[in-house]
Order: sequence, then C-alpha cells, then structure tokens
Amino acid sequence: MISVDALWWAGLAIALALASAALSLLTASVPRLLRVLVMPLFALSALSALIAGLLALINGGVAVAELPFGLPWLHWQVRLDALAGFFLCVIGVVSFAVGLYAPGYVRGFEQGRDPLPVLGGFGGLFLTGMLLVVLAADAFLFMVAWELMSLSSYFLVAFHHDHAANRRAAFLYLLMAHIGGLAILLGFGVMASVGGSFAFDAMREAQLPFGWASVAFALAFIGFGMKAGLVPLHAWLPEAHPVAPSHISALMSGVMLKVAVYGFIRVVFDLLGQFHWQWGVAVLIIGSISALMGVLYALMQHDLKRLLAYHSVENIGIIFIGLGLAMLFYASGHTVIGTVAFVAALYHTINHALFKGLLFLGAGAILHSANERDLDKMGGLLRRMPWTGLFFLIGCISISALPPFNGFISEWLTFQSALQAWQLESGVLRSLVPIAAAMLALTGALAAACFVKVYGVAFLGQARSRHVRRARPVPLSMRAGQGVLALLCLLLGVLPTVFIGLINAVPQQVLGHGLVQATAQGWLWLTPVSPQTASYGAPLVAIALFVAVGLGLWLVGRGVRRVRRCDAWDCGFAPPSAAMQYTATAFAQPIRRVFGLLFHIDERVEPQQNGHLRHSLQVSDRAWGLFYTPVVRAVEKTARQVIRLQSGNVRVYLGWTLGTLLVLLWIMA
Amino acid sequence: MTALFVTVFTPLLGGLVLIGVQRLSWAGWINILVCSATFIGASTLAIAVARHGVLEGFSFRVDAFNVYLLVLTAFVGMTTSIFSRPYMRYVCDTGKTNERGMRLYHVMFQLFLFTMLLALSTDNLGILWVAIEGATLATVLLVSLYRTPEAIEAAWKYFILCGVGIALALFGTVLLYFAAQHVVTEPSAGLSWSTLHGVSTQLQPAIMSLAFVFLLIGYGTKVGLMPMHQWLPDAHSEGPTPMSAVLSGLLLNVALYAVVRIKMLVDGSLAASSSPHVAGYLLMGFGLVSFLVAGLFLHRQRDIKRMFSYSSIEHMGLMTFAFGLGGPLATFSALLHMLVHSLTKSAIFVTVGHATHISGTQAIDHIRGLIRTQPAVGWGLLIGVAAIAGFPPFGVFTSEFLLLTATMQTQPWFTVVLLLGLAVAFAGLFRHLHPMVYGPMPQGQQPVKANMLPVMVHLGLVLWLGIAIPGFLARWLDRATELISGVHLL
Amino acid sequence: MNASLWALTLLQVLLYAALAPLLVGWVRKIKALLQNRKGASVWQPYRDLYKLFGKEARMAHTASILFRAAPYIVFVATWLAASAIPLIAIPMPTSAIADVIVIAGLLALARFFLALAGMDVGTAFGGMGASREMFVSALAEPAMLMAVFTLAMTAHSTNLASVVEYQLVNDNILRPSYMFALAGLMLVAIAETGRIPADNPATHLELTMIHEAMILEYSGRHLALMEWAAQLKLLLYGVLLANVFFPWGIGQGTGFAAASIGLVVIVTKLALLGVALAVSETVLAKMRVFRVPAFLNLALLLALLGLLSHVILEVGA
Amino acid sequence: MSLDHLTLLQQFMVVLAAVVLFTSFVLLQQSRLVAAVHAFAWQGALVAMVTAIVAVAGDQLHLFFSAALTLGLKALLIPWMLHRLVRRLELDRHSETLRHPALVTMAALALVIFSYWAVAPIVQQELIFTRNIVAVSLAVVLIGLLMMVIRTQAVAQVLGFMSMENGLFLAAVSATGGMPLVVELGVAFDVLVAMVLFGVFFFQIRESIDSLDVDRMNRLTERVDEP
Repeated sequence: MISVDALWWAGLAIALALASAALSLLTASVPRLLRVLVMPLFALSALSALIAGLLALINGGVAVAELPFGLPWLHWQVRLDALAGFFLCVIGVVSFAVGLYAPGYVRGFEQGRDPLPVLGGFGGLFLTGMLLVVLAADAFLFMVAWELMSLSSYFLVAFHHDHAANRRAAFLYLLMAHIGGLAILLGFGVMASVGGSFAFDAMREAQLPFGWASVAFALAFIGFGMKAGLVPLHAWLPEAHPVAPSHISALMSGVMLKVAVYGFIRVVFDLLGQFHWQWGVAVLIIGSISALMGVLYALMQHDLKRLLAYHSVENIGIIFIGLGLAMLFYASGHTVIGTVAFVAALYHTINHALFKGLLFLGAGAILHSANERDLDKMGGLLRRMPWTGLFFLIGCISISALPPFNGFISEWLTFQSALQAWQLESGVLRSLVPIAAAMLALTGALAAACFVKVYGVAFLGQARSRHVRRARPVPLSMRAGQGVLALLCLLLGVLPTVFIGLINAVPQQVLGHGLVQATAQGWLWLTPVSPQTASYGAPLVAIALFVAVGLGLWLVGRGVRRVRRCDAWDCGFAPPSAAMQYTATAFAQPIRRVFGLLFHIDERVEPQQNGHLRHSLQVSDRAWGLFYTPVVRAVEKTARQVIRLQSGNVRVYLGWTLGTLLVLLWIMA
Repeated sequence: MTALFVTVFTPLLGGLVLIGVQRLSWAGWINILVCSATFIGASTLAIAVARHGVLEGFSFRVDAFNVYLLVLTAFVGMTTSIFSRPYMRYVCDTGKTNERGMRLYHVMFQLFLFTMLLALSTDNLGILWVAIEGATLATVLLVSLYRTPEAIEAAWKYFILCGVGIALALFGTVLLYFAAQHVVTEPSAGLSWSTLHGVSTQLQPAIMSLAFVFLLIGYGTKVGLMPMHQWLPDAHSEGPTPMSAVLSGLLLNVALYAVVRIKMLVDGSLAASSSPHVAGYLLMGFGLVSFLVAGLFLHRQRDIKRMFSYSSIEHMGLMTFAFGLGGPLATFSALLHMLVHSLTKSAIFVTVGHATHISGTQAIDHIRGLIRTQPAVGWGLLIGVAAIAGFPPFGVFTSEFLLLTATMQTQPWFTVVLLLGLAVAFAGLFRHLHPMVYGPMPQGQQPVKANMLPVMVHLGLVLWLGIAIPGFLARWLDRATELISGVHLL
Repeated sequence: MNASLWALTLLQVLLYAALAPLLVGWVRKIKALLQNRKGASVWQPYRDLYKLFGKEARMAHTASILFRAAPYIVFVATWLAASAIPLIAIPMPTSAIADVIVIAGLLALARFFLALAGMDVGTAFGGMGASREMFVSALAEPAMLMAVFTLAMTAHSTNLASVVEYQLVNDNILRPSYMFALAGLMLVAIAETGRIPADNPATHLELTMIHEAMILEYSGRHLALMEWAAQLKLLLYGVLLANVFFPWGIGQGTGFAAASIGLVVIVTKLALLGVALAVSETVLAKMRVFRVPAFLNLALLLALLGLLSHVILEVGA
Repeated sequence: MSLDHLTLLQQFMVVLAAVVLFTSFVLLQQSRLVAAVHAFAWQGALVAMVTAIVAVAGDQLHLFFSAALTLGLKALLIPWMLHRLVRRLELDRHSETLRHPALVTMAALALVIFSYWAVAPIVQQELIFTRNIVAVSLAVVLIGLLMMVIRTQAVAQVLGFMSMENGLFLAAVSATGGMPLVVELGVAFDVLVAMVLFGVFFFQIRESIDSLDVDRMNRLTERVDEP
C-alpha cells in the first residue's frame, strides 16, 4: 500500500509552485529575483513532483485525500495512483530541466518591456494547474485545474503581445482550449448523469450503455484531442507554441500535451473502462493521419520553433496510434498485446516529453545567443555553441527514432504490437493495422529527413547571416537544463527494461494486466511478447556501437590525428560561399513535390524592376480552409442577421413588447 | 428590525441630505459614508436573519432569499460609490456635466439604492412595483446626464420601454390582487407576498397565469429579457459609468428577484392544474433566447460599454433559464450566479470606466494597448473578462458548472445548446478584448489616476467563491434554495 | 551460449567486412565483361581501400568535428546492422540482440550521419546529395520495413534467425506474399545501395548523383571507411535477399562443417545475385531523380501488397 | 350576466366604461395634439366617475378618495401640464398625419375582441358585476400601447402611456374595488413624477434634435455598418 508520503511530496510540489508564482510578484521591483528565487523554486517544485511520481510508481498503490475546497457537497478529491504517478514523473522531469534552464534564459527579459511577474507568476500557476489535473479525482477539480492550465499558458503565449500575429495566436489558442474544455465538461456530464456524481469513483462504478459510452468517448476524444493537437484540431498548436518564451514552449509541447494524453487515458481507459473496436479504429486512424500530416507539415517549415510544434502533432499522433492499438487489442480480448501497445504509448509519452523539451530548449538557446528563429538564416552553429550542438544532435537522433536513443524503443514497441495483427479475428482490422504500421514507418523516415534538414542547416555548414556568425555559447544553467534531458534520452534508450519495469505499475492498475514477460529475460533483454517473437538487447547494441566507434577512432584515427585543412573541393568549383548552401526550403523541395497535393502551396516568381527575379513560397495548412473558416463565416452571418433586432426605433421596440404580450396571452389563455 | 430600517432608509436620508450639499468634494465623501452605513446595516441585518431566521413586520419581509441580495446590493453600492468619487470628479472636470448635474447624480444615486433596497425588502407586491418604477425614475435622469443626443435618446427609450413594461406589470399586480381577493379575507393583506405564498394553492390558476404573463413581461423588461431588452444596451452605454455598474449589477438582479417571487406564487397555484410547469417553461424559453441571441450580439459591437451590457443580458438569460429549470441544483446555481455576476460585472464596468478615461473614448477600435499604458487597468479588464467568461478558478465557472449539471440531469439536450452559446459568447467577448488590452501603446496615451481597489475586492471575492464556497454562504443559499424550490440541497 | 557459437558469430561478423569489397569487385568485373571490356580484377576494391587508408586525410576549413566522427559511426552502424543477419549459419546470438527493426534502425542511423556529413562542409553538392538521400530513403525505408514485416508476421517473429529457420522448416509452401515482398525488397535494395537506375555509383560531376555527392569532400581513411560502409551495405542487402528468401544450404548447427558448406553456398548465391545486378545495370539506364519516387512507390506498393495478401489470404484462410 | 339584472347605477357604470373605451379610440385617431389632450382629460374624468360610482355602489369609502385622486391627477393636473407643455413647445397648431387610419382602427377593434377573449376566464366565473369592465380596461391598456407604437410624436406617445395608466386605474377599480391605499398613493406619485420627467425630456429632446419626432432618434443601433 502506498504510504501517504508520496501524496505529501505532491502537495509540497504544488505548494512550491504556488510559492514561486506568488513570489514572482516581487520581481516587478527586483528583476534578479526571477532567476535567483522564483525559478529555483520552480525547479524544486518539479523535483518533488518527480519524487512523488516515482514513489507512486514504485509502491504501486493508491492514495486519496480530500481538500476543503470546491462545492459544499463535493470537496476537491485528490487521488495519486500509478497512472497519476507516471504523469507526475513526466511533468516533473521536464519542468525540472526547464527550471534549471530558465535562470539563464530569462536573463534576457530583464531589460525587456514585458513585465516579469507575468512570466514567473503564470509559469508557477501553469505548473500548479498541470499537477492538479493529474491529481484530480473529481470532475470539478479536474475542470478547474484544466482551465487554470489553459488560462495561465494563454497568458504566457501572449507574453510578447506586441506583434499582431502573436495576439492572434493567443486568441486562437484560448478559444480552442475553451471549446475543448467545454467538450470535456460535457463528456464528464454524460458520465456523471449515469454515475450520479462527479467523483471519479462513481464514474468508475457506473456501467454506461454502449450508446452513451460512445458519446462520452467521442466528447473526450474531441476535447482532449483538441488540447493534444490531433489533426484536424491542431490548428492552434503551430501558432501558439512558437510564440511563447522558449522554456514555456518546452513546457507546453513537452508536458501540457501529455496532460491531455493523460486526460484521454484517464477517461477512456480508466473511467469508462470499456473497449470497443470502433473506438480503437477511430483513434488509430486519427492518430496515423496526425502523425503523417504532422511530419509532412513540419518538413515544410523553416521557422525552427514552428517546425518543432508540428513535430509535436506528429508525436502525439504516434502516441495515439499506440493507444488505438491498445484499445483494438483489448476490445478483441488480446490483453497481452494490448498491454504492449499501451506501454509503447506511455513510453513514447515520456520520450516525447524528454526530446521535445530538449529540442525546444535548444531552440531557445539559439534564440538567446543568435536571436534567430529562421533556419534559412542559421548555419555553422555547432562550432559556435558546441554543447548546445551536441545536446541538440542527441535530441534530433532521439526524435528520429534511431538506436540507441529512446525514441527508437517506443517505436519498436509500437511496431511489435502492430506485428501481432495476425492474431486479430476480423480480416478488416488485420489489414488496417499493418497500414497504420506502414504510415508509422513512413512517418519515422520522414522525421529523420526533417531532422537531418534541421541539424544540417542550423548547426553545420557556414553561417548564413551576420548575427548568427556572432553567436556565443549560452550560460551554464541553460546547458545544464539541456544536458539533463539529453542524458535521460540516452538512458531511456539504453536501459528500457528498467524503465518499463517502473511503468509496469500503470497497466497493472488501470487495465489489470502487467507486462511481466517484457523484462522476464533480465535487464539486458527487452522481450515484449516472448523471446521467440522478438527481443532487443538495447544495452549490448549501445555498448557495441560506442566501443566499436571508440576503437575505430583509436586504431584508424589514432585518436584525433591532425588533419590538414584546405578549401572545400566541391568538384573543383570556386570556393563555396554561404549563399551556395542548401537552405531548409531547398532541402525539403523534393518531398514538397511528391506530397504536393497535401499542402496548400502558393509559389510564385515575379521579375523585379532591377531585372532580378523574386521567388516567394508560402506553404499553408489545408485544415484552415476545410474546417475553420466555414464555422467562422457561419457565426458571422447569423450575428449579422440577429443584430437587426436592435433597429434603433423606439416604436419598433414597443411593437415587440406588444407582440410578445399578445403571443403570451394567446398561449396562456 | 432597526437594522432593516437603517439599511433601507439610510439611503433615503442620505439622498435628502445630499440635495442640500453644495460642495462637490464633500458630496463624494458623504456618498461613500452613507453607502458604508447602509452596508453595515445590511450586514448586521444579515447576521440577525442568519440567527433568527425570517424577519417580518410593517409589510417588510426579509428571508434567506432576499437577505443576501440586500447585502450584495449594499456592498456593490458601497464599492461603486468609492469608485465614483474620483471618477465623477474627472467627468466633471472634462465638462461633460456641471455642478447641478453632479448634485443630481449624488442624490439620485442614493435614491436609486433606496428603491432597490425597498424593492428587495418589502413584502407588499404593490410596494415592490412602486419601488421598481421608482428605480426607473431615479435612474432615467442619470442616463441623460451628459445631455448628448445619444444620451437623451437612450434615456427616452429607457423611460418609454420600462414605463410601458412597468405599466403592464401593474396590470398583472391588479390581477394578482383580484385573484387574492376571494382567498384572503381582509383586503390589506391581499398583496402581501407571504400571505399569498401561504395560500398560493387556492389562487385561481386561470387568473394567476394571466397575471404571470403581464408580470413576466413587465419585470422581464427590466431584467433585459429578449425581445424587451432593447433599452438596456442604450441605457448602460450612455449613462455615467458608475451608473452602468449599478444598473448591470443591481437593477437587473432586483427585477429578476421580483420575477422569481411571482413565479413562486404562480407555481403554487398551478401545481394542481393541467400544466403545472408552464411558468418555468416560459422562463426557460425567454432565458435561452436572451442567452443565445445576446451571445451573437457580442460579435458585432463597436462600443465597449454596449458590449458588456449585452454580456449582462446574456448572463441574466442564463439565470432566468436556471430559475425556470427549477429544482434545487439549478436554483442554487442561479442564486450563486446572481451573486458572482453582479460582483464581476460591476468590477468590469469600473475597469471599463478607467479604460475609457485612459483612451478618452468608448469606441472599441480606439481603445488600445491598455496593459502597456496602465498594467493595473489592463490586467483588471483582462482578468475580469476571463472571470465573466466562465474560466475557473472564478466563481462564475462554479455556477455555470452547477447549472450545466442540473440541465444535464433534467434536460440533457439543452446542455449542448448552452455550451454552444457559451462558446459563441466567449469568442465574441475575447475577439474585442484582445486588441484592447494587448499590443503596443498608442501615441500620447497617458496613464490615469485609477482606483482599482473595488475591482480587486470584487474579483478577489469572486475568486474565493470559485475556489471554495464558505459555509455560511452555502447555508444561506441553501435556505434560499429550499424556499424557492421546496427542496434543500445540502 | 557456448564458446563455439560466439566464435562462429565472430567469424560471420568478420566475414561480412571481408567479403564486402569482393562483391563490389565481382559486380564491376561482370559489368566490364558484359560491356566487352577486360575490366579490373575482382580484388581491385581491396587495393583501393588499402591505398586510401595509407593516404593522409584532408578536411575543408568549414568542416566541423562531426565531419571527422561521421565515417566511423557510419561504418560501425552498417557493420553492426549486417552482423545481425545470418550469413553462413543460423544460430547467431547477435540476431537475438538486434531484430530486423533494429537493423533498419541502425541503417537509418548510418544514413543520418552520412547525410549530416554531406551537409557539414556547406557545399552545394553536399546539401543536394543529403536532401536526395533522405528523400529517397524516406520512401525506401517504409517499403523495406513492410517487406520484412511480411516475413516477420509469417514467422511470427521479427528475429531474422527464427525467420530463416521458419523458412527452412516449412519451405514447400508457395506464398503470394513472399513474391511481393521479394520484389519490393529488391527495388528497395537497388535504391538504398545507390545502384542504377536509382543512382549511379560510378559517377561524379553529375547533377543526378546522390551517394557520391555526400562523400565528395572526404579523402584518405575517411573516404576509405565511407566506401567500405557502402560496400557493406550492398553485401547486407544481398545476404538479406539470398538468405531470407532462399535459405537453403545455410548451416543450421554450430558445427564447422555446416558452416563451411554455408559459406560456399552463400558465396555462390551472392555470385549469382551479383551477375543479376550487373546484367540489370547494363541493360537499364539511370533515371531522372524525379522519376525515382515512382520507382519507390512501386516498391512500397509491392511491399504493402505483400503484407495485405499475407493478412488476408494466408492468415484468414 | 345580462344587463337587466343590474341596478340603474350599475348600468350607468357600464355605459361609462363603454365611453371610456370610446375615448381611447378618439385618442388613437386624434391628429391634433391639443384636442388629444382634451380627449385624454375626458377619459380621466370618466375613470374618476366610474371609481366614484363603484364607491357608491359598494359603499367603500377609500374609493371616494381614490376617485378624487384620479380626478385631480388624470383629469386636471396632468392635462393641464400637458397643455402647458404643448403651448410652450409651440405645438398647439401641430397635427401629425396618421398613416392608414382605417387599418389602425381595425387593429384597435381586434385588440378589443382579443382582450375580451383573453380575460374570458375571469368573467366566466360569475362574480360581481364590475368584472365585465376588466375586458374594457385591458382593451384601453392595449390601445394605449398601440397608440405608442403608431404615433411618431413624443407628446402623443406620452398620451398613449397615460391612457394606459387610465386603463390600469379602471382595472384596479373595476376588478378589485381599488388597491390598498398605500399602493394607490405610490402609483399616483410615480405617475406624477413620470409626467414631470416627461416634461423635462420634451425640452431635452427638442434641444438635441430640435423636433419631437421619435423616428429621428435612431442613433443608437447596431446596424450602422449594414448596407
């Protein structure tokens, strides 16, 4: 049985987060406090959240508590179980890295005109909201925490509100967050109307009929999917994430989306507690589409943070592929494989949190020292900021799902579960799952292409602009923040069995089936289904790789033997200038050509007065034209019709009164 | 009883005193003083009621339902007077009005409060009518205080529409009295609400439903129910801002209070008839229409005060719907919503007053970059609107959450409509709010001497209510719920 | 896990490195003969590698540390990937360490660094090569995975050793899925190893080059490692095709005899494959870069068809 | 119940009620303001008489008081104020052209029938005789409202409003034999104040748009940007 101290640590985490929020009011007068006091508190809060999560996972019990807030007849219920614990870890670890990183990063804002209390205060509230969402055990507290999370992150998105684009992004973000929240609320309402109470326990007890359950599922899928950024509900994500300060972007992309995933798991896997293949298929399809569209749109971007945001769409898609597979297999009774898929999804959740956080922090570092977000102006940063370069490379390899880093593990697990499709009874599903696997494979390959582009253009080659040429290494705290995440990326890639052993408590509690066989062969061997079916000796591969490369360098390269420098050969052409390098746009051109019809491409070449040609390329999201503008138009139209009511003539108003009176008399008499 | 008299008649005295006060600087302070006295009286009254239950006599009746509205009214009146002292001085300096206007303002402010408190605390439906009509008369001159063509037009519409509405309400009252006559023996008690409520089951259903139509339209005009709402945006937008604050925060509440009192009688008499819930259905219909249509109106506003008055209509619609829905949960949520809405909305109007002061106009297109110019005002407006839009952890969310719950239990399909309406209204508010608070500061825009204390207090209270409803308030509201819906919740 | 097994495994791993240049030499020789040339001897690639290792390495001023590390990583990753594929005998612990998905992953890792190295110096050709390589592989990799998934789902295992074993146990079954998978994998192999018609290994100064464009800046030992890695990759795909689809003759036990027989058999298979490759390269012409997607889509389609025909025709039945 | 059951006094009262109804038709149709004010004064007087008769018939003393109140307020004071206003606003010659008078009369008649139908449930439960007059008073109220809808002239609108009040008085008297005294006073006071304020507003409107045509007060609308 879990001892209360896990919960105690969680409470401490919330207290510290609130304290950092409150103390940041002082930063209005003393800017230094933000980095010497507020951000350390933030990091501490994250750390205790991490401890709480780990304790919950290790002890694998359930701790409940009741806070004296909320409605008179329904106080705030708090519940810390394995699922909550896992997500506490996700939140804690990334937030901790951010807390390390931020002191160096926010230094840049101290001279800025934007008020610091906003940054620190809403940062703390943001963390509080996320922690409370995970801990909530009744719909009311859940909604309060959920909206607190949305609202505070919205204020952070609007932090640099001088540009109209940022304001627009913030508005769009808040609007969609609100609508999503309403959908979630309605979903809870459906479950509560059967369960009789808004406490999660009551909902867990309630057995919904298939119809109502499907309604609740659909609402949860829409609501949480909107927050998680599933296509086609993703439109806000690439707008909002990039415009926030980078450490906040890291939190939003790395953690907040995971909180949405948590909500989905909590509602569908835990509260509804029933599986139907229709649901699984829906999740699987939407997930695959999100993954593919996300990576394709990411390839088209040349704004680094925007690109990363689109990659969040992709990875969320991958997570939902895993969840969809889990639902599918559970619906058809193959619990073992379903658990594999579930664990794969969870594993990818933490992985994505780690490397996406890392990448956003890296982007922040570039922004900090080169003040540049546009890939096509970067270049050669590896030699100017080597540490950031190294960490960013690790992030790129991880997100491209390459061994021996963590991204590969989760994709490997997902593939493994998909490869068990032959066990399914229905031929349709049997053929659907492999197609999803194919899309996953395509996604992975495209992601690799995308990050070759990112790293090659940003960190390799020569600088494409003057201010990038003047980039300097970032301060220690920022490097530390990135370092932690990079190290974890490697560890989760090398020692999957250890971490899966930890995560195991989650399916154990939520689904009632653990993944014992996965780690049965000892810590060296990861065997999700059985040793005969598939096995992966991650540590061995990693060791072999590093040892062999080391040996190679030692034997062949004699360590780092001096090499003579010379001009680039480049087939004997004139020494290449920075302008001759491939840009990000050029790099993606072949793929743009092949997948052309998925984008809304506006490419034109106009001759200028001076005889030069001006080439402009605009790749925009098709989702806008398809889903968003129609809704906006409809509302505008009705509004225009309705305001005729306020005609301005008092006699017409009196006429309305008379008419209403007569009608009502008619009805009543 | 003394507490009651203090509460109700202090404003009257204050008004009479203020007629004589020449010095403008004094008037403002006296105004505050009187309001504070009223508030103290109201609080003691509340304590008394909490201790001894219902308080009756001299055709007054204070029970759980109206006592908290009394306190609310006195409180908002006080904070508004605190805000209005510097604000009205600035108005006077800009030459929009003169000494006489200022004196008129202060007198009428007090008289308005008097009528409000009278309407709330009286037990006699006739006096209730007189008081509400008196409220119109007290405020109509303030609406036209600035003497601009728009102001006069707004005042005229306000006067005519509310006058007609009130006249119809009087007809309804007559019918009520008529119905009462062959149940209640001695005529003087024929309009006493408590008496009628006691015998409500014996009242003639046919007459009562007829009377309800007139009273609903009459007082509904004051509540701002569509389609009798048209006076409301005009009056709110053209009057001085403190006036808008009390109109939105108090007058609408009192009118709704009257409607609910009447509904309680009608429900009693119709209980046995073929259609027992018809009154509730009418309220739900009006409420829903007002809620949805007002939400759409928000999208096409050019004047900031008009916008927020439409938001008031929207929320009144929500409450009306809730009262119409009946049942303990819905009633509780409606009572709570009355509370948080008037707190939040008056806070917003105070902030809007400062915002218009900063930018020198009410046109949304010309109010820009408030946060840059004066963070306090900008953030006040932003957070206030977030609160009114129903974001937790503010109280409005709590009441809306409860309302949705109640709707989900009885009329599930209405929930979808409500949520759509909420989303539309939300978008309408924020699309206009965003450019006003955010963005760079316009040329030559100066911060002003703003007194944000009332705003902070109000929003703080709303936040408190959102995080935890204090026990005593919960018990109050619960008793009121029991009074209205017959069932109690806790 | 006795010693002889590990010895055998080590032998196989070393054999990969040793045989890789030979296959390339063989293919070149056959091509030359087909074109009525005498051609260099089959050992020429070994001589080239030896020479290159001897020469000093030069680097452009703009090259970074990654440029120096890349060759080692590329070579090692490719080699590890290869070493998980049964060459002369089935029982290999390495194929339990790294199943077919890991192999794909390691190849992708190699490619990742190859492309980065191409972009490191910051020349136009390097960027072009990297862009095209990633774009080709983006389409080729899923096709390859699908093809091997077909086998994996048939054998209910992604472990190549057990896949091959499964083949040997019931080899008399004619499976439609296998034909599709084989065809798809062949196309992928051609694209991935940069052979005609997808790419031309024997050319520079051509706007159509892909692989060569990336290693353009390399010299000395770095170049040697890159070339060797490329040769390994060719061998890897050859063995994959030969041993997974036509496993007959591969040594089943750890015995020396079986292994030596396996060696002879695989060499013959590879020789035949080499001839087939040479012939195809002689009769076919290099296609434009933007025709390559069509080529790869065909591969993807075939692989997917294989998978579907498996789950529909073979499991359901 | 048919008339022959009624005493002469009561019959007389029914007649008076009919005349009240007639006056509100006159008010509706009267295009000259001064004449309309006179018609309104007559209506007030008639209501006062009805009240007095009810007082006599049901010898309720406080009704005499309210009869006097009505007479003073509705028949003398308010008409006099209106008269003064009209003169001070130089509107004595003013006459507005009514649009479709026939149609308006039709509508008014329809309202009369409707109001009879509406209050039928009250009349049916045979009670004391004055109840028939409730229908009349409702009709007067509705016609007053109709008048406010069709008349574009501010003073005329006020007349309509006031005749609505007359209808209310009539209803109060006829249906319930008068409201409690305090209410009566309150109502009377409100009406008086309202009248004073109307007077103030006439001048304010006049100085702002130098006319009293309410149709020209349409600045406050949402439709500015409409085509």
